[in-house]
Amino acid sequence: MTDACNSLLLAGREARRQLLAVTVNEPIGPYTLLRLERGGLEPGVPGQFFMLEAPGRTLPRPMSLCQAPRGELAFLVEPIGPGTRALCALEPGAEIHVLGPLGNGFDLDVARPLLVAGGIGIAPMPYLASALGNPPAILGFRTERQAEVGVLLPGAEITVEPRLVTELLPDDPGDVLACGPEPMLEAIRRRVPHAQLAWESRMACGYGACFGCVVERDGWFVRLCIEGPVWREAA
Amino acid sequence: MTDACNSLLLAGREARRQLLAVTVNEPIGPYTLLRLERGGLEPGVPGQFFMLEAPGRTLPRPMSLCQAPRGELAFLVEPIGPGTRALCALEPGAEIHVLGPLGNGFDLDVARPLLVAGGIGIAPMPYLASALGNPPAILGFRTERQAEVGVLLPGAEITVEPRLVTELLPDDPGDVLACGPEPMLEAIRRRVPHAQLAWESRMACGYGACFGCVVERDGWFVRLCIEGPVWREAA
Amino acid sequence: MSVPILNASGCFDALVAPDVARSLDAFVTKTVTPLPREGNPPPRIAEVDGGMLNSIGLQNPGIDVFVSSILPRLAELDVPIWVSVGGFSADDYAEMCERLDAETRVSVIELNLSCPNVEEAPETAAELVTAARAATTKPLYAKLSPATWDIAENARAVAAAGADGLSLVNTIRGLALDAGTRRPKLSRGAGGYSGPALRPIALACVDACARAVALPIVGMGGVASGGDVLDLVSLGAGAVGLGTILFSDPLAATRIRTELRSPGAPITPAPRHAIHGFTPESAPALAVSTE
Amino acid sequence: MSVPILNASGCFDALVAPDVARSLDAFVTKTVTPLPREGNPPPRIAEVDGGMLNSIGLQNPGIDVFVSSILPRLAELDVPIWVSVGGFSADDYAEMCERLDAETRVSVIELNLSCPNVEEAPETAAELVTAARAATTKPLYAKLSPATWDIAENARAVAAAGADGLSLVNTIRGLALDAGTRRPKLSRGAGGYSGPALRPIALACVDACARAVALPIVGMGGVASGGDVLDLVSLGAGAVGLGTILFSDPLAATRIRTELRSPGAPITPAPRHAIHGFTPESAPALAVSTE
Ligand SMILES: Cc1cc2nc3c(=O)[nH]c(=O)nc-3n(C[C@H](O)[C@H](O)[C@H](O)COP(=O)(O)OP(=O)(O)OC[C@H]3O[C@@H](n4cnc5c(N)ncnc54)[C@H](O)[C@@H]3O)c2cc1C
Ligand SMILES: Cc1cc2nc3c(=O)[nH]c(=O)nc-3n(C[C@H](O)[C@H](O)[C@H](O)COP(=O)(O)OP(=O)(O)OC[C@H]3O[C@@H](n4cnc5c(N)ncnc54)[C@H](O)[C@@H]3O)c2cc1C
Ligand SMILES: Cc1cc2nc3c(=O)[nH]c(=O)nc-3n(C[C@H](O)[C@H](O)[C@H](O)COP(=O)(O)O)c2cc1C
Ligand SMILES: Cc1cc2nc3c(=O)[nH]c(=O)nc-3n(C[C@H](O)[C@H](O)[C@H](O)COP(=O)(O)O)c2cc1C
Ligand code: FES
Ligand code: FES
Repeated sequence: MTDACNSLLLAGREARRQLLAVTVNEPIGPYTLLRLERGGLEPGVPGQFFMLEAPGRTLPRPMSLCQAPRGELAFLVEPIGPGTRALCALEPGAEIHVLGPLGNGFDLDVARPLLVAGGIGIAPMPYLASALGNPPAILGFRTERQAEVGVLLPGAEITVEPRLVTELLPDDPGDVLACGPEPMLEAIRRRVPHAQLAWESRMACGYGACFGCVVERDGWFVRLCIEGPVWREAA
Repeated sequence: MTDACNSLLLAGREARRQLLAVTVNEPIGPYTLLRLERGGLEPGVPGQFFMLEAPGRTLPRPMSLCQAPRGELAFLVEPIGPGTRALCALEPGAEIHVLGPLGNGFDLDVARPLLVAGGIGIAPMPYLASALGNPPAILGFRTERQAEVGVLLPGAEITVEPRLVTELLPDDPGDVLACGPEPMLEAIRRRVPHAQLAWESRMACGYGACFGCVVERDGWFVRLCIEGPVWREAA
Repeated sequence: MSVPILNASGCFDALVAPDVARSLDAFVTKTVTPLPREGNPPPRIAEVDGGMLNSIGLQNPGIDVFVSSILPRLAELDVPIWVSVGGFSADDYAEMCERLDAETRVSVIELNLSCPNVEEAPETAAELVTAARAATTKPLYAKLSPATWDIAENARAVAAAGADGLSLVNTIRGLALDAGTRRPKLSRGAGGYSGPALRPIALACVDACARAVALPIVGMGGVASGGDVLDLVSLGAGAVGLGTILFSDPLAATRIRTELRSPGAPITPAPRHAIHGFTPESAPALAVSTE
Repeated sequence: MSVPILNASGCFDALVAPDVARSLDAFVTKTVTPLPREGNPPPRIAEVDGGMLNSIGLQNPGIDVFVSSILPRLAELDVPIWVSVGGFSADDYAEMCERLDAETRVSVIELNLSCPNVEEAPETAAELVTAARAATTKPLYAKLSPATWDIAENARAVAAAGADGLSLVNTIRGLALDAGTRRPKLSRGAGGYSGPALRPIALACVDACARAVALPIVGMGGVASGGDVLDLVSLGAGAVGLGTILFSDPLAATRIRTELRSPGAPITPAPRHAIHGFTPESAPALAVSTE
């Protein structure tokens, strides 16, 4: 029955949960592109995320959809701890439970989109770019090796530290859609108040059950998993 | 340093501990013959046992040496729970920590040896048989499939339940050396008071540290791992 | 075998996942307190081997908002509602029970006497139960902490004070450090330890309490499979609560029911007391032994 | 970094493994009681996910045999000897401490106030410490149970009663059933839960006690690696005890020392108090931060 595709209403949207098989799991720079059979799941809106079972761990791990090849769901994973390492170690044929899509994605109704990402923040960009007709993009990385993942976003402008992505922002950046480390998002928010930013926090459930993922908004702790992860700061 | 071969005195005998690689892990009937590189370990006396690291488990598992091929140590494992299943699932090349040899083996100074084993109790017999010049042996199993493991002891007389090994014991059985389930050992003890019997109990450490493996002897609980596992009941 | 399957308080929000709520035999709310609480600052959760730590800090809108705007929406789900209440004095518990006593939509009140993430009330658990008992005629389930030398003693005390049932167990205090910085992973330092690692502790508590008192018991702590349910039931639990497992498997209740229907080894459950709101039929202890 | 590494009481027998004993900075005996105890019938141990349960039941030859025939042989090992004592009344503790007070070969007495496998003494932990304190001038380490709502309170109580140090923590009660029969895996039903799963609980206890009292602390509970030692030390432990890990790796102390020598992230240890018998030099808290 867990192998069946189960549909459930989460925070007013339909999500599905199914045991999906790994098709390919290929390294790209320090990251791994984990491709899974799509099964009955919908790819959802760019910026939405999925909860991926991390073999051997108690909790699943939130991952933004990176690409939606026909019949597959692809995630870009950075191995920084036990859960992501377990995901990067998956062999083709291995099966994991996946729940999603979850949360609020990017608002695609934008006139002059500019994608901005830092480090693993590039994860949602390839899917977002395809939805927006490959708009201009700026990617920042800490190392040359990380920058190799730029191949997932052809034509993107790439910078490696010390130079920061924010230094590459044009004077009139247009509609910025960004994902990356908090300091980067904060900097962008200051420069581009109406930017759409995809935030992160530690999540246990991803669907509003645990109150673990909260971030402060207007003096109250709100659940990033159902009220985010994408926010247009100054709407 | 854990990869080095460490020698330590345990209960008055030398044992060694080393990380050993699996060479072959082949099914025989419902059992698995787990062959490991011998490294710097000594095979010890037949009836002695080793503590094998069971991947993913907190405690190692006690296993009697089954065979001592040149440069290897071979164990016959029956998958009955998480630890033994983990051992049976080991792939060639995988490495596990092994400590031994431990405990008291069989006394090989016997005039007319007769080996008697039930079920997985056959484990120590091949090594014992080679040490004694392949004496007569009687093996009992619960199923035909289990009986397939008889190939490890060519020439042995094999019986499958309902007929029990004890029914095959000759009137003058000579020097019985036996290993098997408790009821079988009890039955043999009644028939052959001076038999050498290899007992089992749950063990956490295998070298006298935990007092978990005790069995009652003369009104006191003694540690089977260092006072056994082999006893000549009526010495 | 069928045994009532509830969620564990604070591990599930029925309003965001109505389908999941309907898969439960009853919904237990996150603990409600007299006043609104914003809870602890993040990070509030950290995974550890075999489980997780949390220090949510009882974030909730307070009893007024709960009764006025949350309870009505919960009622629409048509699932029995258990309200978990927590406070910082006997008066708090009394006040909230009084408020809820009037609410026909509330079938059971669970008294959270054991949250490791908030300061403890000055009174003993028994005194809190006494205060609550005086304020309501609704079934009162006392939720106890495993962090005690002799939980049977606590069980006898709350039973004597008028508790109608027990919810066992809450989390136990745990702490984990970041391997890089050696600083606590949670903003509050320690938090509540839950998940599979808690299971042996929960089983020991349920066993001890089932022997000590004749109250129905909702067993919880690391429940993840039908086998875990059989463990609790065979020790005397009349229902189970799903907590951490719901984070990785929102449909765990349905899966577990399927696992329980599949014929397994017959077991003899300890004499059980039906959970309030469930007839012995709907929680057929006997079915366990006959299967 | 070097921090004294001891074994945890009951997890190692120095007489059967002298090489291992010499790899420890001190040897802690299995708990000795006034009279011989045969312990509990087998099965006494069961592995569970993330740890193990034990109900050995303090099998030991009693204080007379210990002093007359075991202590002399332990002394030959030339490793500092900590004797763990347990009893069933304040008089028991007093009597044994008096016996050991005369033994120059005993460097520290550890008071086991918290074995989950035997009935508890009628007196409080503090009363037992008071009785022991009056009977000896040797350093007294109080070994506390994590099964308490507020361990800091217990720490303050035993400190006030004259304890010189704390050993944290003992096992916590746990139970596991056989999946086939749903009967307990241990003859006694419940047992003491130890191993990795206990680690977050132990860290929370060490943290709470280190903040509450100015006593040296021997930290234990699931320690298996150099990282685990750094966790305990950074929370205020002055030494660590190895328990369950010794069952799978008798040479763990040596391995862990190697791991601690390998340069890792520098950490700032909490202000520590040197463990009795070890100069601050031999337990260089500072080395931790400077490495
Ligand atoms: C909505 C969302 C989408 C995400 N998408 C991706 C993605 O596409 N690809 C990807 O590689 N990662 C993504 N992440 C981050 C990823 O979920 C975490 O890296 C992962 O959960 C870490 O688990 P772990 O066990 O490997 O490491 P852990 O041991 O859990 O963490 C390792 C270190 O990272 C920190 N950390 C853990 N989780 C987070 C987090 N969520 N935010 C900030 N710091 C954290 C921890 O504090 C710790 O210091 C996303 C997170 C969120 C919330
Ligand atoms: C000295 C010695 C030598 C052994 N040699 C071998 C061998 O060569 N090959 C082999 O396959 N097995 C051998 N065993 C038994 C083996 O160690 C156990 O089967 C194993 O530890 C079980 O671990 P597990 O996690 O797979 O199962 P568990 O979950 O630990 O146990 C599964 C079931 O078996 C029971 N059980 C577990 N251990 C024992 C035991 N030691 N005695 C009796 N019942 C037990 C448990 O109570 C449980 O019901 C030996 C045991 C000893 C003490
Ligand atoms: C994130 C989280 C929040 C919790 N909040 C509460 C709460 O508000 N009230 C309460 O009584 N228990 C709370 N608990 C404890 C659970 O109800 C349950 O007792 C405990 O988690 C053990 O069950 P488990 O191991 O299945 O999670 C919480 C547990 C978790 C993990
Ligand atoms: C088999 C076994 C026997 C134990 N016997 C004792 C004992 O006699 N006295 C005592 O104070 N603690 C005893 N303990 C508890 C340990 O000393 C230690 O406090 C506990 O196991 C936690 O450490 P660990 O997780 O590293 O094992 C015992 C533990 C085990 C596993
Ligand atoms: S991750 Fe659980 S509420 Fe957001
Ligand atoms: S197995 Fe530990 S003493 Fe025998």
